[in-house]
Amino acid sequence: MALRNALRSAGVTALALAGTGATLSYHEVSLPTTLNPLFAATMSDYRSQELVFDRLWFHDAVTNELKTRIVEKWELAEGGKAIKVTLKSGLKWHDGKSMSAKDLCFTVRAMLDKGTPSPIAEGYRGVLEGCEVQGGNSALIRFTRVFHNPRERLGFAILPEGAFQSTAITPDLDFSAHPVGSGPFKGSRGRRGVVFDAFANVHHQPGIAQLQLSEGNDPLIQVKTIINNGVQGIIAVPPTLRPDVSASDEVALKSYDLRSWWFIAVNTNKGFLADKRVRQALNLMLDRSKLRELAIGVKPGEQNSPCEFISGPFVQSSAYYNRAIPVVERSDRARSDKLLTDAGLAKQGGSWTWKGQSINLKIGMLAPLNTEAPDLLSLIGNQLGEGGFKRVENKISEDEWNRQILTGQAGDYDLLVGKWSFGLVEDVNDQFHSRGGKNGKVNIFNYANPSVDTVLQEYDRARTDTAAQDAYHRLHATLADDLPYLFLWKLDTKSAWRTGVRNNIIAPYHYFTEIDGWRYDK
Amino acid sequence: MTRWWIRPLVRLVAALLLPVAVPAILTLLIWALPGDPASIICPPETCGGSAGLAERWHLDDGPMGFFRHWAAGALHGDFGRSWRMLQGVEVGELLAEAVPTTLVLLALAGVPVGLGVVGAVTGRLPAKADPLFHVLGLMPSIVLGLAAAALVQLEFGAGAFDGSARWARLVGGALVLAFSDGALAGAVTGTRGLFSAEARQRYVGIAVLRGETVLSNTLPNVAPALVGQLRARVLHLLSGAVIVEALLEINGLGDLLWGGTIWQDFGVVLAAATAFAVLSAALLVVQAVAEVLVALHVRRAPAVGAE
Amino acid sequence: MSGAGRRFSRWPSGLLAAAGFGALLVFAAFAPEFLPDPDPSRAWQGPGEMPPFGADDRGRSLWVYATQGASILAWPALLAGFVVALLAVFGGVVRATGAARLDGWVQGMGEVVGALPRMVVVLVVALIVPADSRSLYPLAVTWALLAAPGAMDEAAAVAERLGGSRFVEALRAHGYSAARIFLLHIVGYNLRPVVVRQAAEVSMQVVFLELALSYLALAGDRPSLTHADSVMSWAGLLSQGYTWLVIDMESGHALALGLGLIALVTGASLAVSHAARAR
Amino acid sequence: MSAPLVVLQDLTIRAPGRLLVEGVEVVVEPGRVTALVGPSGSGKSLTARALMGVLDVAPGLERGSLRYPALDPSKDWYDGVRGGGPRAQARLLEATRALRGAYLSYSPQAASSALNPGRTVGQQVALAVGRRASPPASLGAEVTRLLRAVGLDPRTAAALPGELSGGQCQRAALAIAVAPAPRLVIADEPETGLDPVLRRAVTELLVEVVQSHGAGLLLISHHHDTVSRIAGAVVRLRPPAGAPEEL
Repeated sequence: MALRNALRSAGVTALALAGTGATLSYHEVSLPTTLNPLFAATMSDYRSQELVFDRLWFHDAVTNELKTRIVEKWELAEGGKAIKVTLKSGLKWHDGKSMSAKDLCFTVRAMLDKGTPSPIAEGYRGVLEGCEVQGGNSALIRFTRVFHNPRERLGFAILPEGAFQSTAITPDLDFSAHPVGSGPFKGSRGRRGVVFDAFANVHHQPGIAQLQLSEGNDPLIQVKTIINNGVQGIIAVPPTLRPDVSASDEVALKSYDLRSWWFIAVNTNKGFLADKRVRQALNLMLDRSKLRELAIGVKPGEQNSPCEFISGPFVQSSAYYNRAIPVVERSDRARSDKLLTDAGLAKQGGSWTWKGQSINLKIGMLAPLNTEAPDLLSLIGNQLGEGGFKRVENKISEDEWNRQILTGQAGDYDLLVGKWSFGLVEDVNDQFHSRGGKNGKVNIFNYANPSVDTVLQEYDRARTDTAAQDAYHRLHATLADDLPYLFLWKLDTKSAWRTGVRNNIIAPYHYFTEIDGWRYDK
Repeated sequence: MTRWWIRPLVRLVAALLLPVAVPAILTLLIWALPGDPASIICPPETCGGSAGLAERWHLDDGPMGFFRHWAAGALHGDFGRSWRMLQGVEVGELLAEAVPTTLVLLALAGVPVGLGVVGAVTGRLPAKADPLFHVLGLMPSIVLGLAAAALVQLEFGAGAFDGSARWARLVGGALVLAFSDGALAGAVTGTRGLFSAEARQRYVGIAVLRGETVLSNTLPNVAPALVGQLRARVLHLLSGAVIVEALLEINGLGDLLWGGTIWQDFGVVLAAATAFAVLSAALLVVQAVAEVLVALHVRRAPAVGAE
Repeated sequence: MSGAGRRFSRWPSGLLAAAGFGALLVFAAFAPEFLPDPDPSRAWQGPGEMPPFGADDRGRSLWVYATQGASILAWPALLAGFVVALLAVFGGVVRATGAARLDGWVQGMGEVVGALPRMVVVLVVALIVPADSRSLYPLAVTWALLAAPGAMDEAAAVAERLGGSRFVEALRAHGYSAARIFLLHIVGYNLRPVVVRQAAEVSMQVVFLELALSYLALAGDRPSLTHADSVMSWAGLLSQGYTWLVIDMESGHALALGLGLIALVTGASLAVSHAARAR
Repeated sequence: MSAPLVVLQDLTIRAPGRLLVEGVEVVVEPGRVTALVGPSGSGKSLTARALMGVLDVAPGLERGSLRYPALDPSKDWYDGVRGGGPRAQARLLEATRALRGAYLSYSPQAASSALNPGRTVGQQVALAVGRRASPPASLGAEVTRLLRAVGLDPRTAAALPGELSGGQCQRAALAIAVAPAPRLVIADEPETGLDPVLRRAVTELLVEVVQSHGAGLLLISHHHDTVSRIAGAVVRLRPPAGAPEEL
């Protein structure tokens, strides 16, 4: 015991020493899987890549207005079906070469190249048609059609032509671990972490010499480490641990709105779940207040809680959210039982059966969600259990989630607990449009509903914000009734940074967009 | 004694077989899994259309073709690049770091085990100490490993992997390997058992009456069994390295294999598993050679006939 | 391990072994199918406030860990032990019958299988078991098969010391039936100690294997390789205890319970071996 | 008249609770055969071993003295060993190691189990030859000579004990015993396990070989015919417990 304490005190000093030097070290829940923007899959990927690359346009972290650091001037051309972009001069890549319009067009061509196996590029293939260099620093980017928000469609990171053999870019190139960008930091991925070294440029003067990213598993230990100044930042602090952080004077919680919302996707193609009434019954069976209280730690009636219930696929602060649709907070067992009985389910020996077969719900959850909402899977399982459903519970690794679930191969799962985070565009077409061609790319259970498809196409065709909002309001209403998802909540995300880290404005989603302004005095 | 060469021969054959069989079986497994190999190796969500990958990785030539290409590359030290675990990094590069690290780990773990063996052979290590080793050996590596990990974390912080932190992890891991799961206990008692059994043979007593020493008589006779035991011990350590390295975040082969497995990065798993197979094969060869040397030593006789 | 033990009676250690494995199976039998809801207000409560073992970081009784962990382990571990025992007996009997060719094959196979680092194979098996039908059984059996060559070797050596086929001939001369010779004299009287010890050791190793794999999965916040996520492994106790080691959370009792359960398994396995050796 | 090779006086060895031998006197003169006879359990082997400085019973040596006058008439090797227990006996074992297999050598009974199974006969003979003060010009030739002398085909040099018959082993053991050219050979029931014909041959060979090397021989035996035929002096042991003596 005494030895343990002696070691611990030694440990604290050791942890403290680890934080010194002209570097800022921070923990992510997991290390980025790649530093190549074309293959970003996790939030950690997006955050890391934001340090290394410049996106053509981005949203200001504070005002949310559309901004750019590398475009000198731009104008729409060909009746809005194209945009002429002139890059600033003197922009340098991390390898010292200078950035030109050729790089911009190379990036576009690479994304359009079918040999680039990138889902992100695939997304742009529906938007971009081509790019041609017009003089040294100007390029004409053509769209597939006229968009009401053309520049918002150009949020991709620029890649250096010189770093690639061809426009067919694959994830296994050395570039994924040791990229060449034009962003404020030169990044290099190691086995245990990523080191970002400041790179002064015409458009970037980072105020921090080096960033060190390492993986921090147990959130509790992460919190203790930052309090001991073992690291200066933690990207994600689970709600349950936020009080510990607030209690320290040397660490501050920093909110960053990921516009991420949680859901339970329902296998609408599977037997009894195909019946809308059963989905509605499940929706009524859940006691969301209890889930939130036990998994997130929000007391009933708590003011400005980090977790707001939602009734559709948007966060309440979004312009697309339909406030007319109420949220379901408490369970209503009587109504849900009636709906189930109407749908032809029968209770035998306390548990539901369908056509004489006993029902055994197979419930899965994206494993990392457990860090943010501990026990959520078993809590949901238990509530359905109390409601009379036998079940099996499985966590699903992020990798497996990407491989099986998002590709519509969820197989015999009945319910899947997951989370979506929006980037620049709050677009849910990929989630709810029936699969086919470019549509419904992440439609988990291959949900297909013609009226939903129609509304989604209306949104796509919308030329004004109000038209787009109107379409999504109707979508919200339809989904809240048809329930391919049981919508849970928006959970705001908080980071913790040492108070010595100043002016650390955090951008939604991409996080480090304003890193140039960050300062750190020890 | 007439066909003393059979056992070494079997070992050599096994040694040749292992490094080929292991990757071959793994390759078959890739095809045995549900879904197409390309999307197993890199999920469409991250790699998009898998047709390109299939071609790049020669997955479209079926298991045989894939294995041929892989093996040909491997022979020239080209194990391809990591698709998932450490995207873009050459697997050969990872091996180049992992293999020496694991060898150092084994060497460090070998010190206490080796001392134990020598102590048992020479009788320096009293049999009274065996129960102590046994109790220590009952500890599973996960428990000792956690203790070691805690010490490292307290001393150097969670994110420290270089310099003295690296060595602390290595030494900690080595001690865990050496003492947990009965590694040392087994080595000591096993060796002691071998020698005491041999020393009880009548010829040893007679040799003493001839003024010879016990060890000079017993050592050559138990050598084959001893080498066998030692090989088993090293293999035991090698296998244990997987857990210990993953637990203490040591950049060795075991950790590489663990990472490859949880990321389903078959390129990495193939390479790491093959590296393990090669190490194990090397042990077999060492044992075979030792057996041959002993056999030749035993057969040694002065050239006679000349007078 | 040797002579000393023989002087003792089989009964004390036999009872100890029975008690150990009995406890394991009882735990398994009492395991709730699912994790109960947490009660954060009771987090880290000690055994006094939440008997019998105290609470975890979420205010859940550690009793759940103990029982559910046992339900993951008990049967696969016993199965692994059984497989090894079976194969060891086979190895011994083959040597005793003096079937040279078969013996040769057995040894050859043993040479190859025995040369595979066990954890490597286990991980590869874990890799191919479909994620949603995870269980300890396939890993336990794999481990048993990999441990078998050693056990078979040892059993064969025992049979050899008996004099191999000559021993059988001798007993035949006494007019014993083949069944009696093999089942009673060879397996029952002579192979028993080795076979039982090997089986007990492998069962114990399977328990440790599960702990290690589950712990690593838990530490990386990944789905377990060995059990459904509606149950908790004993590894949960270790990872709870780990926070006590490094950041002084009040979870010492979790670690104590974890170590206690490990000690239980170890003790039971030792006791079994001893009982099998004792006269 | 040259000094005796070994003089053992009043040898008394105790095991827990009983005497093993008491007051045994043995003198071996050079060039002649001394027989040590007695019923089994009378301590013949024990005496022979004690005479080589090998005492391995506790409490062990109680009384007695051991001299090798031909080496050093004054030195009593048992000084400090009497009543000294295992430790003192271990010291004696070390002190006399150089003598064993050089000044005096030992030819065991049931040689087939007494030879190192992991060494060829040739190697074992060569090792013994290697203990001579002055090594021969050609080791190979000397091994051949010795094997021939005991009536073994020189090719048996390449054989392992396991590949020889009992008689061949006995001859090999004899070759090993005389190989160091010792002053005294102690032969422990060399006839054991041999058929009558072979038994005679071996003992005669023994005497012949030993005397041709000009060494003394202490023959341990319970075969009266052998003893009466070849022994010049006889030492009779009787069990201290007072068991009836043979003869």
